[in-house]
Amino acid sequence: MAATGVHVLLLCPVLIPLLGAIFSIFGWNRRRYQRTVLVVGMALLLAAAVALLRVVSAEGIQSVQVGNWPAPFGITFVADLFSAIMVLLGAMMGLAVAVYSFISIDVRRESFGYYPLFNTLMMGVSGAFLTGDLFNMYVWFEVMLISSFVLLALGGERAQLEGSIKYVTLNLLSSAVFLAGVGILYSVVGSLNMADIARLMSARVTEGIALTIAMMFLIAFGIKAAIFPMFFWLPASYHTPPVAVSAIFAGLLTKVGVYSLIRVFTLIFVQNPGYTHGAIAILAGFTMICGVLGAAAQMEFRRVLSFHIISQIGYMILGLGFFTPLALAGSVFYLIHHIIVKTNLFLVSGVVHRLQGTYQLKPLGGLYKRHPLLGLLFLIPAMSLAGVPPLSGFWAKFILIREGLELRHYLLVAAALVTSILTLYSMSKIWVEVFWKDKPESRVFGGAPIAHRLPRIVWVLYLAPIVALALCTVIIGLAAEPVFALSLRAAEQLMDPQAYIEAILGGG
Amino acid sequence: MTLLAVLSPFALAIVAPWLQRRLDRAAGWLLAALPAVLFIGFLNFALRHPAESHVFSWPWIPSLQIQLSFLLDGLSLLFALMITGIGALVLIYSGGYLAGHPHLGRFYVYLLMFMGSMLGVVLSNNVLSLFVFWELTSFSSYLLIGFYHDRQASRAAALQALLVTGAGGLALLAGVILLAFAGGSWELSELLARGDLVRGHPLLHATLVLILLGAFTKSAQFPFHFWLPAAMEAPAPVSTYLHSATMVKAGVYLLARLHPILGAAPRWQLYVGGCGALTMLVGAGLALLQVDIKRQLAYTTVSVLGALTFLLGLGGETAVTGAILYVLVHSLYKGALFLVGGNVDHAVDSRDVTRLRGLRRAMPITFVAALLAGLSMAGLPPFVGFISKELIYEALHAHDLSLLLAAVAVAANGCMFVVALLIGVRIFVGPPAATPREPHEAPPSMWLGPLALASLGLIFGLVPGLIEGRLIAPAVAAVGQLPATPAPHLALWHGFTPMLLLSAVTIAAGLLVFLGWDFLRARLNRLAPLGRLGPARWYEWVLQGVLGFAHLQTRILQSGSLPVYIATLIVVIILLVGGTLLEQVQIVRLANWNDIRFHELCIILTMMMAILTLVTTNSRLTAIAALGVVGYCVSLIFVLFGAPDLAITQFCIETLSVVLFVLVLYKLPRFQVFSRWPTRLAEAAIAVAFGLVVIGLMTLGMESDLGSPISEFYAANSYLQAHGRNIVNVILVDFRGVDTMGEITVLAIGALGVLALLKLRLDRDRPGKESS
Amino acid sequence: MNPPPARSMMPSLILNTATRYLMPLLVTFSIFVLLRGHNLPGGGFIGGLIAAAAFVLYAIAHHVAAARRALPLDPLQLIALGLLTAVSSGILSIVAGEPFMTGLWSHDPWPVLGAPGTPLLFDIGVYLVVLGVALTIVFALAEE
Amino acid sequence: MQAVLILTVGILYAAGIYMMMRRSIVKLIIGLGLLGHAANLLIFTAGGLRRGAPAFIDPDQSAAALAQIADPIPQALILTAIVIGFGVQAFSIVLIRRVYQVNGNDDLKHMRSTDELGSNP
Repeated sequence: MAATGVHVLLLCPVLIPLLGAIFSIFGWNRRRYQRTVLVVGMALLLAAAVALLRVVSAEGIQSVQVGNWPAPFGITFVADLFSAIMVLLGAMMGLAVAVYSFISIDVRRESFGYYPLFNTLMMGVSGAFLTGDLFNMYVWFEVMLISSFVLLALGGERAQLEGSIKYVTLNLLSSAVFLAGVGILYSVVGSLNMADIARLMSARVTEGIALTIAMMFLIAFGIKAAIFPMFFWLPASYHTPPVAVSAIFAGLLTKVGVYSLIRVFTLIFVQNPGYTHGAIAILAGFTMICGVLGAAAQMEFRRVLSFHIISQIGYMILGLGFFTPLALAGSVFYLIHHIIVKTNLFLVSGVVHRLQGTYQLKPLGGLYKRHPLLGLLFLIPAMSLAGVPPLSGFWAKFILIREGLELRHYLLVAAALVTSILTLYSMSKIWVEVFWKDKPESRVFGGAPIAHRLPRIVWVLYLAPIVALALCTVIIGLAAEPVFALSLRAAEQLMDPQAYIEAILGGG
Repeated sequence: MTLLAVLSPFALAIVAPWLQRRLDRAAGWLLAALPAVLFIGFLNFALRHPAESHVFSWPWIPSLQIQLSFLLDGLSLLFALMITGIGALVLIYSGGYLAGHPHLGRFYVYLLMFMGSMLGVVLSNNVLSLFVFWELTSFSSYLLIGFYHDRQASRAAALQALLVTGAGGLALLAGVILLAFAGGSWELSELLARGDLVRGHPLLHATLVLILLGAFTKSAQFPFHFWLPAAMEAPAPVSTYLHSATMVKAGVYLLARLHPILGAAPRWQLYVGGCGALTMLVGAGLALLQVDIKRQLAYTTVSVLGALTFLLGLGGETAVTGAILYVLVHSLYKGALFLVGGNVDHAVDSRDVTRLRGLRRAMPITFVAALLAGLSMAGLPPFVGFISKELIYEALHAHDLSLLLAAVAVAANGCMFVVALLIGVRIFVGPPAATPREPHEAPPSMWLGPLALASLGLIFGLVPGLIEGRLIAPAVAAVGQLPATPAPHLALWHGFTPMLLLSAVTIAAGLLVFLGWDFLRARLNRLAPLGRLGPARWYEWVLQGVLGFAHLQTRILQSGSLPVYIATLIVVIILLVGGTLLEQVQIVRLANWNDIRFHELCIILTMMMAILTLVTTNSRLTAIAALGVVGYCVSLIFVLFGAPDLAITQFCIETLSVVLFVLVLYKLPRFQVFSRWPTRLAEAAIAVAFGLVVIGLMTLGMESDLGSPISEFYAANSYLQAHGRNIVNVILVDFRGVDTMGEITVLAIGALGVLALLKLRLDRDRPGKESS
Repeated sequence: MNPPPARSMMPSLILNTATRYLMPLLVTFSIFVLLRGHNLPGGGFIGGLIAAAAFVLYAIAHHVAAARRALPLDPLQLIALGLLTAVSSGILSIVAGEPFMTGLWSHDPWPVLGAPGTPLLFDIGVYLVVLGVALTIVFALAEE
Repeated sequence: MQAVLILTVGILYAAGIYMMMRRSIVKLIIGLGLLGHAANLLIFTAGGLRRGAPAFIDPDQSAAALAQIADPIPQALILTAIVIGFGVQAFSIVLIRRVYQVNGNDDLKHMRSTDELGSNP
């Protein structure tokens, strides 16, 4: 019976949000009920994710065959450490942003499907992390994508619609490439199960063909992960929806792309790392630099943050490009750090917007005098993002730089360091403009409503998720050992595809 | 105990605002108790274990070989004593200086955070934890410089310091990692024993340069010195504590610490000595041009930091001893003078040396402190400043380039002499001048610090034995890796030596300049425009250049034009996929041309016609109809090749799509041709190239027509186990049912989306909670 | 959410009368297609589309409001019900101690259906979702 | 036939991409529709073509006959992809209508506001 428990656990991250979405649609227009469904669902999801990570950590890779059809014939759900970590992070962000939504999403959006969409988004994200089947991953990607399309456009404001057009088009292109890649891969390997494909690659596919298909997946997932030069959709759209939506997007969506890249480029496409992973490392370098320069040029809170997502994705991909256990551990650690920190920064930007009615840096100001706690809560994730020790971002950066130096990729290390200092620059730019500087006379920039006093309950709901995530950042920074050890184990698991294959297909 | 010592300031920082609110004026005194206790602890340790080194270690991140390990030896103890001792006085001073300031609580937080970080830097035995604390000092310095954050100048100075030291810090990080690789350990105590290994490493030069960049930026060496004078925007206690007595000496500390490892590296002397000498001269010269007390002091600090670096670059026991003694001496007198400057500023609201006169009547105690500190700075006997200066001259004397070096040193010391007299004497004597505010003596909390520090300068000068054996010698031993032999005898009187002569020359020249200072300054100020070419401008240029470039590249990359984005993506696909295809795959051929039937050809031709119409037509309806035709042709192909379910689905969906298109789009405008023909041609070329890549890709699968074992499994089990004859349907609802689950979810969300888009229009309705 | 007074899109007496009889026929046919899908071309998806076509025709002939009234449930609720049906068919297996979505089959054949199993339940869910989705979209557009 | 279909897919892709770059949002969506068809045909063709022989099982069919049926997996994949594509397409069509309503314009050149940079800081 214990095995059955794990089987259920593996599906929970998909089923819980799905049920949540169903019950939300049943209760269409009943906001309070939908909120309850969401927050209970996210709490259950978090509990399931914690349980899953514990099981996987203690007993190794877990898998279940949906429909009880043996692998590779049925669809496999599988959790190795990496998947379990990602699911856990997804659940954490889900819960945090869910609570934050209650006071930040306006009533109209709430009654036009925000909660069911939030649920299906989480479902797609969790599904993508847990599936062991390539086509099934495509399906989860689509679930996630269409949820994000609707969430992005929900409200129908002009900027939202314009952003959506670009976001939708470019992501559909990525899906088209993904789908074509799956089709071609199936035609040469004859399987869709990732473990099975990994097993069959060397026997059935010549290296040249494998590399060509690898490039298709690099592009398909690269667009989702927003790596250079395929990131255009991200800065064009992330600053347009309500901030809770931006926050959950920033935390999770590109990271699904990164997850998938890491998954297929450690499991399936490992024929010639010098070629594929070399290309990834070079793209990573450009991604870091272009992203951070983009951020340096921006003067709007969320746009700065959006461009920083790109530059940070560069770091994560860099670890994959280096392709050593330690570097991959760096990537995993970076993912953990980044998801928490970036979501949190967006959440803070929302509070700032609520207080002063704008995201433009110029008309903002004076918040450190009035709200020192908010200042502190910005500084923690911001400095962590910039890699100031001993916060979480420093260790993530350190591991990658250390590995880069060990492997003698000096140019890439230089790029990482330059990115780091520019990140510091733009984080302190926000700090200076929003918190340190006095608020300029409002008539210069047009009067925006300023609400310095918010009801206590609003403050509590705003700050609870922010404080929780900031605490995570600090704790991961000060007590990095357990998190890093976990990342290292996850990375070692990733570097050993044979174990993954055996866990799913059995010893044969 | 060391761990406790390093962490306790951080812990205290957390409760400091609360204490400040509860105790108000007394808070500074209470907070100072912690560093005072630590000071006594360190002193006790230093007296009990002179010239021994102890390592205490706690695990932190074992998987990365990073520990919280601390090294207590002469060098770290000397710095720790300065940090805690001066720290206690500065905390007390701050309580008076910033009394009534609404953010005093935060100030204590930053200051205590800095204290802990700085202790961490000097005590760390693990090079990485040293780096962690190093960065923390930069960060707390950022917050402290920007303490008056409603002033634009403060914010700019804070950012400048952060960027300059931050950039250096990153170089240092790389350097430290390389150092650890070369030496095979992250622990300083082990690295110190493996100097040969490091010096033999092929990357030695890079390691050296990177580490020096870190040290030079932190210790404000030319050409990175400019951030330090700008940092004088900070309140006086900060200038005292961080920007003269402790933090800026972190770079010097690092040089001293690594001296046993890198001191014998080939270019150490050139880089460290050269840079130090240049900084010494530049700082001293610029100090003469200033009229603001704090800026004068800041530039002389730069000069001293240069001198310290210079001495460490020179190497040799005398030079090292000179450097170590000078670190202590400078902290004493410069700390005192900065606090004096703070008192003056606090009292009369002016820091202009040319306007201040005769303050001694109103501020007698401050005057005494200023005089004592000033004389020590001027290098006059019987102050310890004199001993230290003599020692420096002695170190130069032994060197090949002694004449040149002596000239540099004398020039720099002459300038120091001038500044010392300006601040220590001139503003206090003579008839009182008009000041913005009536001068008055500072409260005890504010004269205790300067007086204590300045008096120590006199006491140590009179009784050098107090520090010689217990503090200086062990530190020198740690730097020189020498056995803890007694250091060269520190004394005021060495007899008639060349050093004495140099001292006399220095004093004479200094006096001359002091008397003619106003005249000289007026002349020299004509050269001020040259300053616009100085390193501070380089910083501006670099920053503006980077920002300009950032703007440019963002405008180009993120142009906002979706067609350009699409084109870029397609080109990337062509390059990456097509490139790999051409490079890696040999055979690409299309087989089975002959095997085509007439009705199939008809379908294909219809499709081609439809596509052609689609691409060229100017009518929306025609285009939509043509798209429908393409869809129906596809569905016919499905019929012909054994996929009836697909065909029916495709047919239904196509019909539905056409209906949707017509319903939704009939209100939209006619097609227009937006782009000109060269653009169209280029885009057509891209599209065709993409089509070719796809064709190439599809030939990959043609090579091997293998039966899929999975299909066979489905065929074998579809009826027997899944009870269905229609394999496709069984796959959909059973074998791969989860796909279908996702699929219907997508449909459901699509419907929600349509509903929301059509019915929810916030732009039309009243703004909600969050419409921008 | 109240639909605006929608007039029929295409007032025609013939269509009006025809649809009255056509609709039950089409709906029955759609259910037939749904049920036979496991063995022959058809299934929940195609069935759902046919049923949707029936209601759309009805809406064209009469009013959207009338078509809404003819539905037992709001289209949105249909979607939710469909999804719930599909998921429950999978969760039943979990309750039975098997992995999610393991087919459970009744051993006694029912009239018309043959031996029913959870995959059929799943297909019914698909049918409902497709019906709900198509109607949600069409009604929303028609009411605009 | 396979070669012909491969060429067809190539042409479909090229035409789709060309339409997407036309700056008109209506053409954009039509291009996406073409890409959808192209991707489905790609999978269909790459999965191997067999004339007639749909994937149905007769309980008393011989093994040889079984081997002759078309590969059902690509079909199932395409079916899923078609339906997903429809869901996305329906949303996109309505989206561009709303974009047009709000912008009063079909030209993508006028939809750059979300990418615009402020003045040089």
